[in-house]
Amino acid sequence: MARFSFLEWPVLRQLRTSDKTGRGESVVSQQTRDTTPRTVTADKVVQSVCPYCAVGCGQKIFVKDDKVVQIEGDPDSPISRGRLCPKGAASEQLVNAPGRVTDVLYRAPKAKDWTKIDLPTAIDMIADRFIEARRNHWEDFDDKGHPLRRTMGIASLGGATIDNEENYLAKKLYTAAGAIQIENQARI
Amino acid sequence: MANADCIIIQGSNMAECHPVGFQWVSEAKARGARIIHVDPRFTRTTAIADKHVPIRAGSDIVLLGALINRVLTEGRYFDEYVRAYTNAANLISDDYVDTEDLDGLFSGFDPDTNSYENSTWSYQTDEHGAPLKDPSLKDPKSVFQILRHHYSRYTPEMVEENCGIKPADFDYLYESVTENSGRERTTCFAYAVGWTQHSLGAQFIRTASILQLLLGNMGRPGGGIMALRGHATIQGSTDIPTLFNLLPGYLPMPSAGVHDTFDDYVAAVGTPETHKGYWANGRAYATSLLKAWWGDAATQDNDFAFDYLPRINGAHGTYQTAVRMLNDGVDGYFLLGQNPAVGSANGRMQRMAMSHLKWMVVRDFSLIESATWWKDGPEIETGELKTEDIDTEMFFLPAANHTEKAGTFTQTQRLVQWRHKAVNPPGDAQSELDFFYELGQAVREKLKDSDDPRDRPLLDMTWDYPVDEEGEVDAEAVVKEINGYFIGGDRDGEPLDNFNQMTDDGTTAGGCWIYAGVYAGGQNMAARRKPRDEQDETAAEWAWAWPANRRILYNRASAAPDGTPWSERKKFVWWDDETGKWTGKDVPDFPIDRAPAARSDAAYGGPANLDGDDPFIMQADGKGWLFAPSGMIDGPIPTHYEPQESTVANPLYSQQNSPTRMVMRREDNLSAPGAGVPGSEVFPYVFTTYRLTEHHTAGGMSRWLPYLSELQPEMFCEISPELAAEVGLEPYGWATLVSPRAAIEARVLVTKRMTPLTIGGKTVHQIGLPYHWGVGGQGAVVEGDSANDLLGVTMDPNVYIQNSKYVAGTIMPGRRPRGPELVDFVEKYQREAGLSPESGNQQVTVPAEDVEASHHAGQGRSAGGHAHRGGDSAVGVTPGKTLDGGRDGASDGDGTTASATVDSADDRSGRITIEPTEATEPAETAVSNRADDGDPSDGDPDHGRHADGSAIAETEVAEAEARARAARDRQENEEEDD
Amino acid sequence: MSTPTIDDGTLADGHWHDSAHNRKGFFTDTSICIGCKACEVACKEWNRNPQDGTFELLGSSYDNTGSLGANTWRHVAFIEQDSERIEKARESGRKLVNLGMPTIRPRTDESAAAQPLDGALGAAAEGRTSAGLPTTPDLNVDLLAPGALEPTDLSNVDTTPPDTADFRWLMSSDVCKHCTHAGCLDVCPTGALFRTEFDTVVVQNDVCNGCGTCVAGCPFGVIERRDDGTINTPTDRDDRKAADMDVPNAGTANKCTLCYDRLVEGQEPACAQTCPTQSIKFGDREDMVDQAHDRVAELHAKGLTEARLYGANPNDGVGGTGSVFLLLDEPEVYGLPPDPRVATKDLPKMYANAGIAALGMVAAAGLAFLGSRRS
Amino acid sequence: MSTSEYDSYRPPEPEGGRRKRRRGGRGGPSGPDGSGGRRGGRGGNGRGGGWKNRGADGNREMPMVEDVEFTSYYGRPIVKAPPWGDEIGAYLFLGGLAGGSSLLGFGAQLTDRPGLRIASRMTAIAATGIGGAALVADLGRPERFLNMMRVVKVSSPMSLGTWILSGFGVGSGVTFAIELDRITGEKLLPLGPLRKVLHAMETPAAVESAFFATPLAAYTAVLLGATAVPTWNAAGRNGLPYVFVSSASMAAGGAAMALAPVTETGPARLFALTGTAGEAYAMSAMRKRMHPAEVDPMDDGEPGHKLHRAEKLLIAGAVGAAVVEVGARVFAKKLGGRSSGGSASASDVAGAVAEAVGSAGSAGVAKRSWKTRAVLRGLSVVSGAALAAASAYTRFGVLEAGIESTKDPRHVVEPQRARLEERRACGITDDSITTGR
Repeated sequence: MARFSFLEWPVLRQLRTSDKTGRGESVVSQQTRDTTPRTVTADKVVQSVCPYCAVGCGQKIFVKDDKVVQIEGDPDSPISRGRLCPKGAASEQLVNAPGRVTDVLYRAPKAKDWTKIDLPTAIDMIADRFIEARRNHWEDFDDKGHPLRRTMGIASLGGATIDNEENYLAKKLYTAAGAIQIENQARI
Repeated sequence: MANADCIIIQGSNMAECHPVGFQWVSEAKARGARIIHVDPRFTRTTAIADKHVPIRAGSDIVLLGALINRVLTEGRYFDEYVRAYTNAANLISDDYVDTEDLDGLFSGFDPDTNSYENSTWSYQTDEHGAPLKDPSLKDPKSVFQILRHHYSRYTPEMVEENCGIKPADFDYLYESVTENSGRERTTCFAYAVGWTQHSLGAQFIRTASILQLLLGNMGRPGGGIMALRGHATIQGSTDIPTLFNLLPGYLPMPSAGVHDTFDDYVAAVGTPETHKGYWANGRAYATSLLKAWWGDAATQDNDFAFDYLPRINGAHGTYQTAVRMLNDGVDGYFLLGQNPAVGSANGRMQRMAMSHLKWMVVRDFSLIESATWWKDGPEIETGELKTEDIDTEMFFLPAANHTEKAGTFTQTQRLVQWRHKAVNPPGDAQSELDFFYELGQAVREKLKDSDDPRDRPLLDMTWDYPVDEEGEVDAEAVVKEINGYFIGGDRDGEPLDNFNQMTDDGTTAGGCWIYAGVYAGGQNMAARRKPRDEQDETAAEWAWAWPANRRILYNRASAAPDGTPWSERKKFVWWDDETGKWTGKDVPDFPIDRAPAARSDAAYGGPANLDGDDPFIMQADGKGWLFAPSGMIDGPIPTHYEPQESTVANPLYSQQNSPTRMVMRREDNLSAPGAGVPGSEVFPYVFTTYRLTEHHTAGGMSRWLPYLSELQPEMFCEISPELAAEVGLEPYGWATLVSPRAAIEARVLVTKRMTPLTIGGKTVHQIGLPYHWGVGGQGAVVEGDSANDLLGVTMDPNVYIQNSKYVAGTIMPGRRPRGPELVDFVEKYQREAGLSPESGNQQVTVPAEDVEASHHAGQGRSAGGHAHRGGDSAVGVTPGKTLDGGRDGASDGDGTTASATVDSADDRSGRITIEPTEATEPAETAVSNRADDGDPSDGDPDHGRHADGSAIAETEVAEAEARARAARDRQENEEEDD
Repeated sequence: MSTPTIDDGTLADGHWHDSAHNRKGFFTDTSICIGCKACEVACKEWNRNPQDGTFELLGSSYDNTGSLGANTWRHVAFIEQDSERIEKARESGRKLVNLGMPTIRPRTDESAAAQPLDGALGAAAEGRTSAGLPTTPDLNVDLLAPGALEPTDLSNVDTTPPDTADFRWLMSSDVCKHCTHAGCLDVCPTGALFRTEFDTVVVQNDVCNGCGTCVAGCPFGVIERRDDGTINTPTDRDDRKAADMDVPNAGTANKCTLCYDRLVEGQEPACAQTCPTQSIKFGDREDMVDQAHDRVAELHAKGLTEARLYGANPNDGVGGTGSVFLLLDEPEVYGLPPDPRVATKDLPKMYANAGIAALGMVAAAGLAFLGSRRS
Repeated sequence: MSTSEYDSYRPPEPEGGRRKRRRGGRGGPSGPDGSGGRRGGRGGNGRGGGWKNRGADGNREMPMVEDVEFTSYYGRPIVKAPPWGDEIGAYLFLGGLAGGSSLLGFGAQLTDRPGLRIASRMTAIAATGIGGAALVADLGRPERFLNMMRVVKVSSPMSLGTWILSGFGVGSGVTFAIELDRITGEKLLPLGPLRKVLHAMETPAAVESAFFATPLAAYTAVLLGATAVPTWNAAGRNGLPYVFVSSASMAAGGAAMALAPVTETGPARLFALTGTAGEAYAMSAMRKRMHPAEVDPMDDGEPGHKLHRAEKLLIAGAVGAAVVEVGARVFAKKLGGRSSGGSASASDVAGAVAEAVGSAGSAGVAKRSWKTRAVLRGLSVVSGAALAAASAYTRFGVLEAGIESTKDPRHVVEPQRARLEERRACGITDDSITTGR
């Protein structure tokens, strides 16, 4: 009720319309009349897949101003028919989680807390350590002289919500680097 | 699944873990199917099942074995199916000796390595290598008779005694299963981690497969065994694995001393000489992978850079790696959306292991427990670790979530689905794709001037992915590489259409052969989104399924040997005489024009030699395996052993636990002594862990969300009223739970949903524990003690999945002690039970003469592998697990027998010799020492063999589900029409 | 009225005279609910409702949100029962059937007058006003119309219950009933609550001033004012704190809108869309009631006489509900009132009493002055 | 459900628990201390269990009702209490007081009792103002209180009440302004020529306010009655309006007794006495007609205390008022009566006001009557206050009893079950919300 217009005073509308008891259309506010769901006002809708379990339910991601405003089941999906479980239904909160951290954090040895660093620095530091760890624990042959050509200095544990492409690149890089202790949620 | 007439959900809490998948069960039920839930707990799945059969955790093989026994003795098996499509008639080696005759051991057991030499499990063959058969099924050496003998003591009485299942319930189950099998009807099994997370996990699934094959329920609509998996792309992450023993497409990682040359390697993967099925083209798949990775550096001359691949020589799984960390053998650790501090068994061991690292990278959305263990972990509280003493450098890199990157997930039915990117990642968040790309760039840049040959693989690697204007790697370019493309020729650079186009001469590249076709014609097939109501029931134009967009595997079995449908009701794929082709409601998973009567003379030779009635086309012999001559580490037929820490004596054999299970003898991984051994009474109850609908695994994606947290806010344990009365627990009060490893606290939920079972005249109380909570972490809405801390690490030897469904422990009212007192508290229990690293970890408990007999039987045939090998998962149906070695002469004879499985060849030698810290630390430090004392070898599992089966448990049969999809659409349409 | 299917008898109070929409409603079939709570989450997510409570176990099986309220507009109840209780439920359901409750086909015996209506068809047009207490209709409607049920008399059906379990776990997703005669709507003094063109009942949060009358007006305890001074879910444990969240529409009454904002665009309510097992069905209320009748008949035919409908009767105290439920036990087991009545039904009588009382007061005052007239 | 066999595992109620009292707490059982008692089990176990013990009345145990089978969802409330606190209790009281006072004021005007008139009108406007403010304060969004005027809804007693209160407020406000103007010697208010107009409005305004006065006193009963709150609804259907108007009479009479000179408050006393009689009768009649489960909250706990206190005060006040009335009549001479007091003038008014606050009396009063006057005046003040307090306790008691009645589902389920069974017994089987088909 931004501005009061006398003619729109619901008491008068009560008299005007058939809704004498004031329980129906006569009491509707302008805001109610303007009701539009955010699924309609979204800039775009993107088809996606739920990140939780392996059923692979289809999701529709509604985006407005480069922000995810709504995630709901994709009725087109033959797998899920638009349905989602509570976790899937909470995906929007996952995406816009208040507890989400978006800074790169670093904790030096013995330090008591995190410090913020920038991403390129972090990657550079990790690359240095990657190379060093790789060399430190390199193994050329086993005790019988069979070639190993590997490093034991690097291990990795990946989640099973990592994309195939990501797993592919990771495995490729690790393998090329000779790192073999690569594991996955699939075994946990 | 919606087509099933009876659904047995066992070892899975489907309604809770896969609510959306459960709609098909609901649908089947609505159509009149009978739903039976076999589970220790009455869960939300049980709530809408027709029947709950409470079972003691870990006794599933007894139950299933008893069903098999009764099916066989009462002749209720599907005779025609069994004869035609399984290896029931095959004759097994004369040297084979069953567990029935060796008190729990199969022939071929080597007490030195605690492993089997499996040559005695092989088929008898004629001089051409063709297997011998006895069509009458009477020969005592036939698989059929071996099976009968093996399960003859698995009786309803045994079931009552060991599983705690009442005879009436067993009868109900038996009648339900048998009445709903055959030509007209089908029964479906569904399982999840309730089976896999056992030291016998793979064998649980095998038992169900055998039953389903006997009942003729494999490859048919509404039949099969359905795996229910817990993560968005857990299927994908074994297809394109980040697993130590696999390369993409289930190609094995080469093993030192076994796959030293490319030829050795290819021979192990599969050749036309060893295979009828598609694995025969192994060389092309491997070559294409190497070409994809090393491009021009991979040439015919250098065996396509095969030597660039590192070699494995034992188990390098996460628990072995943790032990290595404790021994300071690992410098750096990447955690990609994983939270082992909460999610892995024996969480304390994981956290202590992290404290030994030099550096660690955690990529996640929020500061999970595994990122903050050094400041607020449980060990900080107990004083076992001090923040200022921890040298580990920590990197936390914010990850992009599923809406902030494009890419594919592969869901549980092998469907590869593309996700479009919706928004940009906030702040410094980036995708794994970008991270690894940039890390690779940085590493290559730093090494670019290196002339060290060790750096060649990194420098020669193809790593030139296009980036978009925001600097992000184009995921579609990666998909294209995974799919594969032509090199040279007139189609140079064009994507492959299918894996049949792969060559072994370097003219094709392809990162994962089974995914070939996902980018066919340059179209991102995974991104297809034709609405379900605009296409037929198979929904073939929704995304893309591997292999070759085939939605359903082995559907040839849905027709009788002569090609006609088994019945009108269960009609699915059949032979059309007029066109001379297979046809039906789905793409036939069979050579399209191979007539039912076609016969091939050759036992092998690739797909061209499949007989017209060999439906299981990825199996080496095209048959369903009732008896697995290869592929299983722990026996060709599932046998009941008690779980680690079981308080019940094995009623069948002297062999209490699986003799081949992988144990970790460590001070920080103590086990309860086991049934009958003094000290076992200290831990009288059974803990079994599970998930809740409202949370996701270790909680990283749920405990930070208020909407989910409020639904299940606190860690609790579920106990029966009887146990509550016995121990004096108050509903919704606190309880402390103690296992041989740790003590946690939880709220008490007293419920009749937990039923005490009577096992061997004694009451066994089971306690349910959800495992979603953790201590520490930053910003979590709810926290609580982690159930996984209670777990010990004992693993299935086939797949290295730990046993988390059966833990011995005790419970008492009240909260646990805090701080250092907690350590004392746990130690008090350990002392009381007299635990040592040996407790409960005795591998072999049968009389010496049986061991000798078994060992002897194996040695008798140590000269050769099985004639019949290759093959794939003994479990039955999934392509991809063909790694079983058994090549003639492949073994280098290092002490194990020649035909040992590929990776077991070196297991002991490779195990510790390369440990950097050889020295045994004296056990002088009281507390922190527990993590890393003892000989490093103690830490490693007793046999670090690598098995091919890593994916067995996780990549199980999915055909029924896919088929269900078809049916469900039909149903859907009908509903909409109403 | 443009919706000929809606009969006067079931016409909701405040029905729009020119609405082009049929009355919408839910049918919540609790017999197939798996208690996953997706509805709760999807509802909160869509409506941006704050999380409820203080993150503690409430001691009610897996139910930790307690009940419907200002923030929780879908609430899943969990009820654990033993065989004794199951038998009782089955028995009470059987009695209910034998009572010849509404929507049963005319029985051969006695009074057609006692014969109630098929809710699906709408009540007979026997002049019941929308506000008045429905009287026993003397109808003779054609109950064989589409949607009417086949088997009527259970005495002839074999209702031997199948495998009576010795235990069961009931789950049920509760929601606002969107009553035909809605107490909250009636008593709202501001017009914040209104009957929509879909014949649902919705609060306009820009109008509501939080007087709280509607809270008392609801016989189902659904609507609630969003602040922490009223009914705060859980207990008062010191170790539990509610998380900070934005609280939109604070201080105003809140309840399920049946996703009014989605309905206007022809979309399905969030809870119904997400429900994995279709325990929550959404559609024209008439269809929902039909489905409910079919379903309960189906269960009865299997011998599951514990099944019963809740809210499908246009003659009940609230004139039938927009959200119809299939329950497997007495309503109070689920926290539902067994015989709710819209309180405003008593208004005429109360106003009359108040009038008399007021006159009495005037008289008393007059007499008081007369009585103390100074001589 | 609520399988009570687990109840035996519940811990005992902790001593003096640390639980805060919550309005309408949706308390389920549980809590760290396991408090909350047993769930609503069978055999009336739900009674007194659960949240009930969470109330301020602590651990008081209720008698068991063995024959009633009663189930509930973990003893959780079925209906919700409105978020109404003491402000609303105060408003119920003040609304009645204002209405009654307005009537007295009008009567006093007509019968020329300036002291009574002024006191009543002042009381009325003060009560209206404070009551209105309380009403606004209790809103969730007080800034939107004007939205109450958006509609006129017959179905909403609150809506009608708003209009009644507004109408009442106008008349009351005008009469107040006139009185204020008089007290200030017609000087303070800068009215100018409007003063005449204002004073001409006195009678119309008084009539107007008197017209709305009794609805104002009565509608709150309907407001409470037209809810799903079991005790209120039952009360509303069984005579709560009578209780409330009686209570209003009592309050107004009592207030006037306390504020106006004894000589003028004869009508107030009679009014109050009628009120007490009315309330006592209506209340007991009402209770008799209600279902026991609906009455219980009025007997138990804090609301019960309040209502019992109200009863005691009512009796005491009534006796006091009667004594004063008798005394006033007996000692009419001594008191001087109004005949000597002359008509209303500003100074008299001032005297009356002074007397009202119990000062030792005003000039021109005979010395020998001083003692009598003081005693009667004192008694009048005390008993008037007692009556007003009785009224206030009644209002608070009824309000809180209602809120209390929402907390235990027993108060909802048992009466509803009873009436359902009753109807079924009468052969009415078609109006249940639960249907077998």
